[in-house]
Amino acid sequence: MAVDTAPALVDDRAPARHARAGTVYAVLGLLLIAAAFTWLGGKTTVIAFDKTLTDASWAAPTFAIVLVLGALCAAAGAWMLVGLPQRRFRLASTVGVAALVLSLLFWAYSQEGTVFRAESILAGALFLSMPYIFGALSGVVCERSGVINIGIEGQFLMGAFTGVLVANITGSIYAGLAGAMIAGSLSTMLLALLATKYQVNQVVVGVILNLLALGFTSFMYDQLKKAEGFNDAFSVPVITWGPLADIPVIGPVLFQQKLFVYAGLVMVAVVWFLLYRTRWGLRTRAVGEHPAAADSMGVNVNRLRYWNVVAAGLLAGFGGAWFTLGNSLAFNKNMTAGLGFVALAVMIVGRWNPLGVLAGALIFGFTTQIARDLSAAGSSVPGEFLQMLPYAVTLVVVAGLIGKAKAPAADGVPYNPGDK
Amino acid sequence: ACGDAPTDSGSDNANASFLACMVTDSGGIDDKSFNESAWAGMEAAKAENDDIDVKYKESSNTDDYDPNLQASVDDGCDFIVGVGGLMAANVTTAAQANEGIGFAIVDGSPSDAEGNPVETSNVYSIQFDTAQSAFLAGYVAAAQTQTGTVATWGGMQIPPVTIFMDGFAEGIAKHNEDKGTDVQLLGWDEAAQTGTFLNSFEDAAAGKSTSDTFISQGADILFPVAGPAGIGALTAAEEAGDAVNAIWVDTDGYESTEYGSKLITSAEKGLAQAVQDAVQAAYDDKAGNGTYVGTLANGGVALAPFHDFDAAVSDETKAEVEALTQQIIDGTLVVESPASPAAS
Amino acid sequence: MSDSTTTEAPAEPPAPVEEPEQKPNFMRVFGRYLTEANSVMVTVYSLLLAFLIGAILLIVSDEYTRSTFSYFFARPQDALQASWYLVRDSYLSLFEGAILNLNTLESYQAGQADFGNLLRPLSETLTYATPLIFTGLAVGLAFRAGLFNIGAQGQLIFGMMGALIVGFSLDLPIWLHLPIAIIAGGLAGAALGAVPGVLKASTGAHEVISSIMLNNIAALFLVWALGTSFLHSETKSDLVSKPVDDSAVLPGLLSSLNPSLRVNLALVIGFAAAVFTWWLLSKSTFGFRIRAVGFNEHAAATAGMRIGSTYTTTMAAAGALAGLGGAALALGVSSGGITTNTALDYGFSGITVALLGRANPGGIVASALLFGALKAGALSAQPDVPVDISTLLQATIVLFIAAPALVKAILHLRTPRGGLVTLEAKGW
Amino acid sequence: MRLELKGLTKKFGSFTADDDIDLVVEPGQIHAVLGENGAGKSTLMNMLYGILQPTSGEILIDGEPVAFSGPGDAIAAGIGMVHQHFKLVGPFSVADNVQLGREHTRGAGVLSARAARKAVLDVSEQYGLRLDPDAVCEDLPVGVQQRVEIVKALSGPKTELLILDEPTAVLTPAEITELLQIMRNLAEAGTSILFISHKLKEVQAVADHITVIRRGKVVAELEPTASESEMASAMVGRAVSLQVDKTPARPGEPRLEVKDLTVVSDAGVKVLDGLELTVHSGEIVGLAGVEGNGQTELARAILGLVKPDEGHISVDGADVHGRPPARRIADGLGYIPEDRGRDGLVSEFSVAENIVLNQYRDAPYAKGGVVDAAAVHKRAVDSIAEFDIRTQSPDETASSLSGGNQQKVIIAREFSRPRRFLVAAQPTRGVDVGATEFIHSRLIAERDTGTGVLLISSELDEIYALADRIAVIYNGRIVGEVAPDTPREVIGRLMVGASATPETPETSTDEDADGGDR
Ligand SMILES: Nc1ncnc2c1ncn2[C@@H]1O[C@H](COP(=O)(O)OP(=O)(O)OP(=O)(O)O)[C@@H](O)[C@H]1O
Ligand SMILES: Nc1ncnc2c1ncn2[C@@H]1O[C@H](COP(=O)(O)OP(=O)(O)OP(=O)(O)O)[C@@H](O)[C@H]1O
Ligand SMILES: [Mg+2]
Ligand SMILES: [Mg+2]
Repeated sequence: MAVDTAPALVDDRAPARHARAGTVYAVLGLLLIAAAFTWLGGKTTVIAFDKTLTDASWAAPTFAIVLVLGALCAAAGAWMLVGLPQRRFRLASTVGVAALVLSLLFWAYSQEGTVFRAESILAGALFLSMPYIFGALSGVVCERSGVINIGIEGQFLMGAFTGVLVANITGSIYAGLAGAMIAGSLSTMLLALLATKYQVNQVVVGVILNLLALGFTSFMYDQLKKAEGFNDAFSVPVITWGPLADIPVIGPVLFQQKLFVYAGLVMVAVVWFLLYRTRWGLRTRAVGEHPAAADSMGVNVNRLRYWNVVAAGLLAGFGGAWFTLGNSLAFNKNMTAGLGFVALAVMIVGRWNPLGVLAGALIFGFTTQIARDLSAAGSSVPGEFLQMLPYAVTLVVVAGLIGKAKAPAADGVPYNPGDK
Repeated sequence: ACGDAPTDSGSDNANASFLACMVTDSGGIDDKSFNESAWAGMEAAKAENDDIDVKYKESSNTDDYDPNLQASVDDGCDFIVGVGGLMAANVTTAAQANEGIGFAIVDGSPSDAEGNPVETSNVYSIQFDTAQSAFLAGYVAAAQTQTGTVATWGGMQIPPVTIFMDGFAEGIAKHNEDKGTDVQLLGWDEAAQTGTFLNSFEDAAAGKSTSDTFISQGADILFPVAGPAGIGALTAAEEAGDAVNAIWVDTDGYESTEYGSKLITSAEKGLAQAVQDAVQAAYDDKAGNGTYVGTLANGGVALAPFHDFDAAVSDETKAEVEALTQQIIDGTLVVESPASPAAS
Repeated sequence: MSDSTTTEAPAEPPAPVEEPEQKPNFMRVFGRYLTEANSVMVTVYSLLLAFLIGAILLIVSDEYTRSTFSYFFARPQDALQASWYLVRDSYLSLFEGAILNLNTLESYQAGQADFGNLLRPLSETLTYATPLIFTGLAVGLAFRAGLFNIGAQGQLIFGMMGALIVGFSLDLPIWLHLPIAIIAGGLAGAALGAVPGVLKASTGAHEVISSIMLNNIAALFLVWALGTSFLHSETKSDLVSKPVDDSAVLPGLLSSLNPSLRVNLALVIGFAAAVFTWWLLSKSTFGFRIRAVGFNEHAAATAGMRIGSTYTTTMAAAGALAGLGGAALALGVSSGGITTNTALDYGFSGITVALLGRANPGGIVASALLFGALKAGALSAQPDVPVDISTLLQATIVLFIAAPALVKAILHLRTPRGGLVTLEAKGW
Repeated sequence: MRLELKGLTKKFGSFTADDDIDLVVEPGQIHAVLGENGAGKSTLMNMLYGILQPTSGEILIDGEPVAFSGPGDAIAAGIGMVHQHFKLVGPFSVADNVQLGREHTRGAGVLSARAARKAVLDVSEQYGLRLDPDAVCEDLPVGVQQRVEIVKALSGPKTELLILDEPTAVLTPAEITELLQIMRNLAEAGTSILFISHKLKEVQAVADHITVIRRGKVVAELEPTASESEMASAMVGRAVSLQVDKTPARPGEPRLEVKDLTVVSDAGVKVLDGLELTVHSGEIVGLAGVEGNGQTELARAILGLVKPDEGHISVDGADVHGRPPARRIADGLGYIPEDRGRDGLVSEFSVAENIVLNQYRDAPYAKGGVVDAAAVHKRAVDSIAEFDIRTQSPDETASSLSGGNQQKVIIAREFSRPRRFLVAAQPTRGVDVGATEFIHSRLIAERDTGTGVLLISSELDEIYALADRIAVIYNGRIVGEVAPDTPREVIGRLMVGASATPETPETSTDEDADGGDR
């Protein structure tokens, strides 16, 4: 075994051409420039920091900015066309996409009467991305250990319902949060049991769990409606970090939010750390990638999967509480409105990685917030199209940037000891 | 089919001779909106009269209207109330097929499938000119705003919703005209008939974030016209502190929601009362093919009391509202909306 | 992911034996069959278990019955009697709403009701089953190619719009108008369905994400479209479309008996679609390719099959099926005009239907009929039976059927000779 | 450690994989277990290692009966195992794979990357198994992966019994020599070793005792002095001929021309790097090489499943650029994939459907888009007879066939249609002696009809038996083309990238251990 057989690596500094991507970016950039000349002459985009510097606002020349951004996008495309080092491709496409998105944003906010209230919008976007973060993190924990969790929607419903119920019974919002987590966890326990012990098709279980949760919460809602004091709204206080909250932009966005936002950001970091830096994470990833390998090293695959799925339910249940406690709302039938499925998509967009999940959730929260803001400001674009924005953007991001996302190899495959 | 089992709703009128039934629109019996109000009217009728029993069937969409109406006929109902203008043709058809039974249609009038008016002998029509109460609400909002900006948003762009928004917009315009103010209304452009809609009556979380957006754009009075999703506006107002308040629709929100302290007033629609009256009239065999249009004049629509805001609203404003009410009742002031009963 | 039964067909139920002396033997065999977790008995027991759970919920939710339990130990017969009547009446009224109304039967026998009235519950069951057949097939067909078509909802909405537009905008004789409108629905669904297939084939984008996004986009598009003057009803101000022309309305199958019998030609088209899908999957070369790709795309690619185009065409075909379901609504029960609510959750229920039907066209039709019956029964039994009971029943039935091992464990059934018939689990 | 098995039996349903096995491994003994494919060797080892639970029987360690509920127990008892099927988590680094299950932590379950890296380096230094602890396993050549497996097995807290299940299958001759030396060193230090291999020469060279298993039963206990043919007949139960008869090749015009072929993998590695190769009609060119040196990509590029980044492939004189696999197959390209389960068979399909898998659209199996079930059935019946496929019926699913018979299904698919050129990758992998004989003679017959054959095999013996010309592939390049009578060690050196003539004459004492038994 004297000689190593390492194959040749491609020199990642050698230029390579990317005809298709390059053409797309170049054409889009040129289109932006043309659009700027056609429609944007003399327009301005007003930007305000509406929470800290309440009196100031800046009028940015839309035409010039879109022109520059369009040129930047076109340049990224041109660079790809003439050839760029492999390791710079990501940079170029990120620049292209960022320029594109920013210029559209400037353009959208150049309409009459619209002001880009940076602080409200960003703070709102961060808050709106929370359910996706919790749902997708729950999905990450499940699927990293090899169990498909398509029932996030159901876990949301259980959490939303139980959170309010427990808060009402105990009078404590924190008890409500705990109750939501336990409810989410109880419903994933069924998934865990059926997936590991009875080896039922996990997608089927997920679909059933959604249906069960919908039926159960709606049914219980009707039952409890007959009595008073089971479904009153409770609210989570906003936590303000003293003077930090007065820093422009960062303050209102990061230091003046509800518990959910801090919990969400912390959980992203925590789950990331647990997955990639601890014994538990190593074993969890091994069990999701190659359970037989983990088994052969003495890891009890099905027990680990079981408890991981149960633990993931805590996260999804907490995310469910966002709908009620987080928004100071009472429970309502089917109030999660399909966002559990969006969380599933966010998980895939984030490539089963907590940091990716954060990015995906922020994209979704931000576009949702922008759509609502523009609609409220009386944009000329029909409201329905604005509401489509987050979905359309996700579609474009997935198709254009993410491409093939690879699930953990053993995701959804039940494990029997002795499998190869 | 039901044998000896006790029926739902703790019925004590089990041996009543008159059975009044209601078919809901989508949204269900507990939609905190017109289905729920109509059902409250049904129950009130039963409570008032020992000889009346009531029952309902929920529709999940328009396709359920016909089977639900038919099932109500089969159940031996003596009077069948269809809730929602979309059901008008279905109720009309059922009424024509069952001349022996009385029918009522809420927010609509007898019509054929194409929407053309139809003469019937047994369909009672219940409608409301809520633009009138919304007009007063708009006037009050314009008087009370501190920022000079108020906002409305709807669940969906349908007549029972936009009629409120139209009236609200006109009330603000009236205040601007009479008092020389320049109060801006966000979320609804009456002339263009475009505005902000959630496309949901259930998604209160979206309602809240939409309301937050309006608040960040300077609105300090919110007027959500979206059934339960409208609660989102109230929680948004609550979280925004003392500066932001709201006005409720359909019912007196001071009674029907947990957020009385945030509600300046409500643009009421006396649906429950109208339904109760209709059931009683049917019991008395007096409903027939009459039409009821709730207005400020007959008390079918009204501006709710100011409750906690009684002190905050100036006497001057109260007097002006009083006067405007009188003008509308007199017909000297006409609040027009493309969605008004007269126009539909 | 794909679904298939992992073991050979279960043993056929033994045929009744003529000779009397063999009877005890037959009884033993039959008894053994009953206590075995074969696929027939698992289905039967799943239904029974689900209805048992439903019964408990009914008892819990009924105030009066619940109250009788407070003095259960003093006078148990009250509670038992109340529970029995409650459960019996509830399930009876579900049955009457879905299959046969006994009151109507009495009136019919007494000559007071016509035959049509007797058929109404069945007609309702079939009416609600119709769109589910289409969406179930749409999900099931894609399953067989290893694709999870969570987008049947959007495809159905597009199909509805396609059929509607042709239905009101063209002026043609019925023999031409109706088929064209139906095809337009299928094509519109296919167009939307193809998108996730194309994206997966060209960029590797996961079909689950793209179809979830397209569902939402389609639903919002419908809201917008209904507001445009092109689609919006000319006579109604509510958010409802124009009605389709009479020449594009699917004729009722039984309306000659009684105009209130709503079941229409779409049901027949649904059955035809199921037969066609069965034929496609098991007889055609296209189906051969779909199944090969679904089971093992690597082997299929090595054998020269084009994976990308298989994804695209399968998703388009699945979209077409869901689109036909939309056409069935727009030209059938909702021919008076569609609203934002017309599609309900038929597309999502299609997933459950397809899973319950094990992605086999025959099974899909059967489970669509079961779900149709539950829906028709639940609608007619309300408010005595809470509507959500029906949702819970659906979920528990599918749960037990999907988990034979669970049923076997709960009831201590024997393992059948060929092993448990279970849905094979495969990953993304 | 002294290991004793008493009456160990394992049943899978009604199928008995191991039947009443008795076996003793003395401390410091290297105990070889021989047996045909499917004899039950791996099943036995899996029971020993706690992965499978015995149906009946006893395992005794140093005289004490033990019961393992999982591999964790076995590891704790001092057993380490190198599995026949790699148990490496692909995306993990070497260090992570080695520490999995016995992680190095800084307390509170937080991993210590440094300690893990150091542990790998320590073990690999101790045994001379060179490894980069940070390399990602799925990017490593199989030979190196095997090394990771061995390091894993040796890294247990106190490995006293080492199970090696076919550890040499993917190693180069030189690597094998080293491994055998390591085994001897370990044994001398007191470690007991259970060694499974199909290569009888290795067994002769290293084992202290040999147990032969056939159909799950112990059929013979042999000493290492036993001859190869003794061992082989004990395994198979009959005399075996290892010779293949063939006449000299009569090469004709070029059937495959590969010029300057370069393929870059997703990870940015040049898996093929300017490869040049020509195969003529009527000859078999054997492509020798350690697995993972580009053989897979070459085969897939010829079929059209991998798009070359540079270079040209011509089949039968025509550049196939842009032609989809279906077209190439229709034009007469035959293809036996190396990974039968993944690329060769749709295991849920019936035998009949698998036989027509790449012809299902052609007459007579389909007409107008409809599969003609009768024609498919007839073809299947004919092929089953011709190729002696042991199946209960053509409608049986392919998954229920044994490995050898599954391979015959693929052979039947490829050999029953007109062909100009054939790529046969590992055509007899996992196939027993009888079937191997059959497949080899079919390949020769194929050559004699004028087909060009590219035989890709990691078994040098197979290449020697069949090839008319041998090309050696290393790091995506052909590093030498030699005649079939070239000595083993020359090819062995080429296979690891060294020059054909040794610079420092190596002591080839273990020459007999370099080869296999076939
Ligand atoms: N999990 C299982 N279920 C059913 N049968 C199995 C299972 N594992 C192994 N077998 C069967 O048990 C028999 C013995 O398999 P085993 O893997 O022990 O063979 P082996 O001697 O190691 O063969 P090889 O030389 O090919 O590695 C085979 O017939 C195999 O098909
Ligand atoms: N998953 C399975 N289902 C049903 N039968 C199986 C399965 N796996 C193996 N068998 C049966 O077990 C027996 C042994 O299979 P195995 O693969 O070990 O054969 P083998 O002895 O290795 O033959 P070959 O040398 O041809 O590979 C065969 O008869 C096969 O049909
Ligand atoms: Mg083995
Ligand atoms: Mg074998």
